Amino acid sequence: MSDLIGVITFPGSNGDHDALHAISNDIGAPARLVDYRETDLSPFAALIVPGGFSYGDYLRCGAIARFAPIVEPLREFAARGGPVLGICNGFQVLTEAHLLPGALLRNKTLRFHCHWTWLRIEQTDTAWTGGYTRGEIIRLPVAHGDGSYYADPETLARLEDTGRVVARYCTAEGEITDESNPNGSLNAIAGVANERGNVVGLMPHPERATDPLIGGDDGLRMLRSVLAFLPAGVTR
Amino acid sequence: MKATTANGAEPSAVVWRVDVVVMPKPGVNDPEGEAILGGLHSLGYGEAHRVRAGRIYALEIEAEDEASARRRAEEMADRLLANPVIQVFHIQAVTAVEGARIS
Amino acid sequence: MKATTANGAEPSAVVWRVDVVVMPKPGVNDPEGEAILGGLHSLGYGEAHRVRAGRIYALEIEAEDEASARRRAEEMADRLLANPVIQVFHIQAVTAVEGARIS
Amino acid sequence: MAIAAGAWREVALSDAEYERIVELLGREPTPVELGMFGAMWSEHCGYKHSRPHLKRLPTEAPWVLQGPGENAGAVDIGDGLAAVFKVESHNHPSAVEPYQGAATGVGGIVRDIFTMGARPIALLDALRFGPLDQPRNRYLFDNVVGGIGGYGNCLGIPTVGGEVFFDETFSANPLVNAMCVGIAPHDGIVRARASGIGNIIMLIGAETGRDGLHGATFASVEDPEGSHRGVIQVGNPFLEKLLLEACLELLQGDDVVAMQDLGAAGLTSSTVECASRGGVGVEIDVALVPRRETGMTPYEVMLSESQERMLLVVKPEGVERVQRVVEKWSLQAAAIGKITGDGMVRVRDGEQVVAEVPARFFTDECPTYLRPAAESPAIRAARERDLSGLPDVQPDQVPDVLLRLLRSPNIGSRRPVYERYDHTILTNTVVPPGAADAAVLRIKGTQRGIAVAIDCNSRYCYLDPELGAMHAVAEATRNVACVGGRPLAITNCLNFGNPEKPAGAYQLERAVTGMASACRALGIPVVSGNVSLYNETGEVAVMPTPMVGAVGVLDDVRRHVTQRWQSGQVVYLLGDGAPSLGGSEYLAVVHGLTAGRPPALDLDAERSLQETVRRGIEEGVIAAAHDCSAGGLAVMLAEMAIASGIGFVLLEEGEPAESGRLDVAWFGEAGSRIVVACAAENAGRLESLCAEAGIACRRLGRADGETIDLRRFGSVTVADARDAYESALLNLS
Ligand SMILES: Nc1ncnc2c1ncn2[C@@H]1O[C@H](COP(=O)(O)OP(=O)(O)O)[C@@H](O)[C@H]1O
Ligand SMILES: [Mg+2]
Repeated sequence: MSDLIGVITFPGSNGDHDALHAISNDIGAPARLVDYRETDLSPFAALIVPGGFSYGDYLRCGAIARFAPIVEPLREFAARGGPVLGICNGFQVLTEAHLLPGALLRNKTLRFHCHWTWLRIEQTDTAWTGGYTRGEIIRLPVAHGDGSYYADPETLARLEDTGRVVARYCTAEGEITDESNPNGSLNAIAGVANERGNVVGLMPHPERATDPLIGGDDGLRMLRSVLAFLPAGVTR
Repeated sequence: MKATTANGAEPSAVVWRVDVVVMPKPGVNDPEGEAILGGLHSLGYGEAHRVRAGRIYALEIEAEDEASARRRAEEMADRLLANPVIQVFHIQAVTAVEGARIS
Repeated sequence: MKATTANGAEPSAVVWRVDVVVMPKPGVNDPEGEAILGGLHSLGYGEAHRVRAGRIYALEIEAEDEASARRRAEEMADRLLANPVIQVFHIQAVTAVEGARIS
Repeated sequence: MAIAAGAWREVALSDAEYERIVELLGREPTPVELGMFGAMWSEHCGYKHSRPHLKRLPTEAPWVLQGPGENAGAVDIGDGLAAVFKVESHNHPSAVEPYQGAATGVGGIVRDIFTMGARPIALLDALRFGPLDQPRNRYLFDNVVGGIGGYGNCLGIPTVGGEVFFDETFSANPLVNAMCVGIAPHDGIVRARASGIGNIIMLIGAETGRDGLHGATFASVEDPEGSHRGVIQVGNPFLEKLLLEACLELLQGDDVVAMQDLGAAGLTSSTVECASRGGVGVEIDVALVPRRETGMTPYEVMLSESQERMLLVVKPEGVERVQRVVEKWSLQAAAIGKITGDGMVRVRDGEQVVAEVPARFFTDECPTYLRPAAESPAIRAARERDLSGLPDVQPDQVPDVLLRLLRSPNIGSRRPVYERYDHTILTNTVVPPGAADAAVLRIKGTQRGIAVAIDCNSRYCYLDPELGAMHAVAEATRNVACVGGRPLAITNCLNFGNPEKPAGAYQLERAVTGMASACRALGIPVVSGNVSLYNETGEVAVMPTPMVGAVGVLDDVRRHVTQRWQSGQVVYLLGDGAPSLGGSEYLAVVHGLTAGRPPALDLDAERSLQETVRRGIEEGVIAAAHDCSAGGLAVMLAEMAIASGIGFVLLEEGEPAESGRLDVAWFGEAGSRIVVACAAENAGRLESLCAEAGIACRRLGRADGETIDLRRFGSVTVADARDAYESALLNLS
């Protein structure tokens, strides 16, 4: 079975090379970039929709990318249980494509924010968070202008009730406060999963936290989680 | 895909300008509107009570008649211009364009 | 500065909704409009020729009459909402509001 | 078509310059030619007033791979790699439309780097505004920062450093300088020299609109609002990202002979520069240029400054590959002309020739001027002002003054700026903004890193432009040394007022003199730069600001330090630069004065200080370092305590001498001083390193606790210091 991880490049993606480097260099798994016009995803065991400004983030973040040729095959890949991780802009693309619920609104400050942030892992029963323990506090950087998670009240309740909130912004001690929520996300949500747990979207950047030299390596385990998940996870 | 293009248009086709307005859904946070309201207040416009900030897209569409221009624009808005999770849209105006240039 | 405020309003004051449209000036590059046009084309809407992307602000303003609501909104647009170097604005509509809530 | 009398003045050419053009051509220019001369002979493109000075800067060193003259400079950083870098101003456009002005400034400098075949890996920005109590200045500041972030973040290039300074002289003329650093293999560096008669000229990227007509011209006169008359450029970083990737891919083959970005004066300057650098001619047809708008004249097409465009010179057999690559990146390419052997720049509009001028007329024949220079008497008086009569601070006032300085917008935390910039993308940022005097980036695939910093103390340059420029070079390179980098070269941006006035001419002349002598003394070449003059409105010129961007290398990137110390470490002050109140932030904040003689600078001492600190870091002896700059010693100690979350305890031997002034001792500024911390067991080694190099090394105290404890001068808790420091730039808009 293939263990190749694909990193999708849309026009304007700029986190694609970082994700590729993190996987192939830092965790040593086979990976390659996948052009947004490719439609055969059968070579891949898992897919990452990376960060960036697909189509310039004009209109709405992720809105135009959602109609790229690769998105239908991606949908089928996810429907078969294939692991998909959307990071930052990738998370926005997945919500626009309705692979994940909700939407990402402008940050409450109306400004772009880049800094390291604490996160509490809320759900380890997904393809991408199996390597953490529930309630664990990790540190990853954020870098976005539109990261305020929104879902209507029913959807939000459903997400909470079914344990689909994957991570929340928190303080170093793990508390959820207004100050530790950098963008005004509802319930301090930093990431969510689909029902099956194979599709995860996250605003912070695990692929930028892969070496203490650049500030931390808490992101490595997210990428390694999927490797552990793969043998059992993919059905095709 | 529809065959009609600028070049391959049928003789009867006309260019229409359709203004599509996209607003935040009631209940969805609108930090931009709030910031503008704050700005207006600090400029001394105490009479401003509320601001909602939306988008307007002026589309130039080739279509046979007004009704079909409107219908196509609605479809575009529904599929691309607005995200129903957070936004509502409406067609503000449809007008025939001469020389097909808008600003 | 006008004295009328939400609290100190004269009895005759009414709330008006004024829609202000801000568009890129003719000739000014509009990358957002271009990106949307590209998106529409890739969705198969070849009949779309051009898109200009603008903003619309729905303001709720307390004012004595329609004319003064419009005048004040024009002033606000001129001072805050539009940047005359790259944008033009116009008042799209002025309507009286009951209950003073817009969406 | 004949040229109406005086029409040349509309393109900012003097009567004499017009006569010279007629003489060169042996006829009247056509309207298109006149517009092209206006742009090419502007200060912005032609360096009329600065070229004679720039010749005086040292540009050579064994590690220089490319000096000034190309789109950017390049130095060897080892492992077969080059750092390619340059700084550029976008002052005038930013004064008119701050967001787009700053954004397109970033776009322009990034194009300069990838045009050289280098992948951009870092941005820095150096900014000047008027005081933030004026709403207009807040608006400019907020939007300039927004524009830099908006463009750089979208491109995916981290903005890792910069500086901001506020002074009334920048109210009418803010300064926006952006620097970009890229990495290329030595043999991947491309030059913008057209060659190969019959080769095809292609234009790729954005369509051409009426944006920024006359931008180069109006950046070269004392009338920033003049650029209002054209259509303001609105940048499209998304398009630039595609252009960047397409260009770097195109340069992998050998069929692209030269590449030149379109910046100021658009097609005019790109074709002229490509031709004159290569000693060939070019012939283009404006009718073949893809347009965004209808009804554009050849004149408008030639002078448009539409962003995100690139000119390529391609071998005929390569045209097809270019088309393929460009389409892959969703861009368009148009063949618009060819290289000729006659040295002419020939512009056609279909069949009609609308301009035909030898390329060298635009470049080599551009007049240069050395205007009479004289120092402003008012500035001389300010410098010579006697400061000895000012009341000194009392020992118990030190904590309050310290907090006031930490709260100053010129000293306090820049977090509200750099957090609006993506500084983690590309995963190379080892030392991020706010952590040290310079940023450090790893170079993937090697053990190495680079350190980058940008600096200039405008106030020093105002009071003494020669000394101030020396300080700028010394501070930028010292900042690189403070993280463990070996400074290799600098780039510079000369931001000045009107060079046609004696006071402006004096400042420019003196500053270049100072920059040149500092570079020589420190062994640092200038490899690229930019000039922005006429930053002057009415009688108010900006403080002269010869901005210096420095790049250095770390052979082992793991051997770097920040300004964070650990509990128990010993804190030293290295270097014996004599502190002075002249031009200090203390004088401005506490006494409201811009006056006095800036601190003297001993460049030999500076050089050995930098080398000693760098060695100390490399050997693992020095654990933290911070350049002692604006705010003086007390502020530096506080900044290190704030960064570490660990206080400081002054030792008795660290106390200032009883005899001297306290304000000078605690808040006076000097060059050639670095505060360092080292583990107690390394203290002996540090002292002997310094002794060997003849560097003064004074033990000040120890890192410890939760307060900055200055003994008989009182104390401040780290928490209070942090609150003051973090509040300086908050609540801006
Ligand atoms: N405009 C800016 N953009 C990005 N980083 C900045 C900017 N201004 C300051 N910084 C960063 O903030 C930190 C402190 O800056 P500065 O006050 O200039 O320090 P110093 O006085 O030590 O040179 C540095 O890391 C610097 O790179
Ligand atoms: Mg500095």
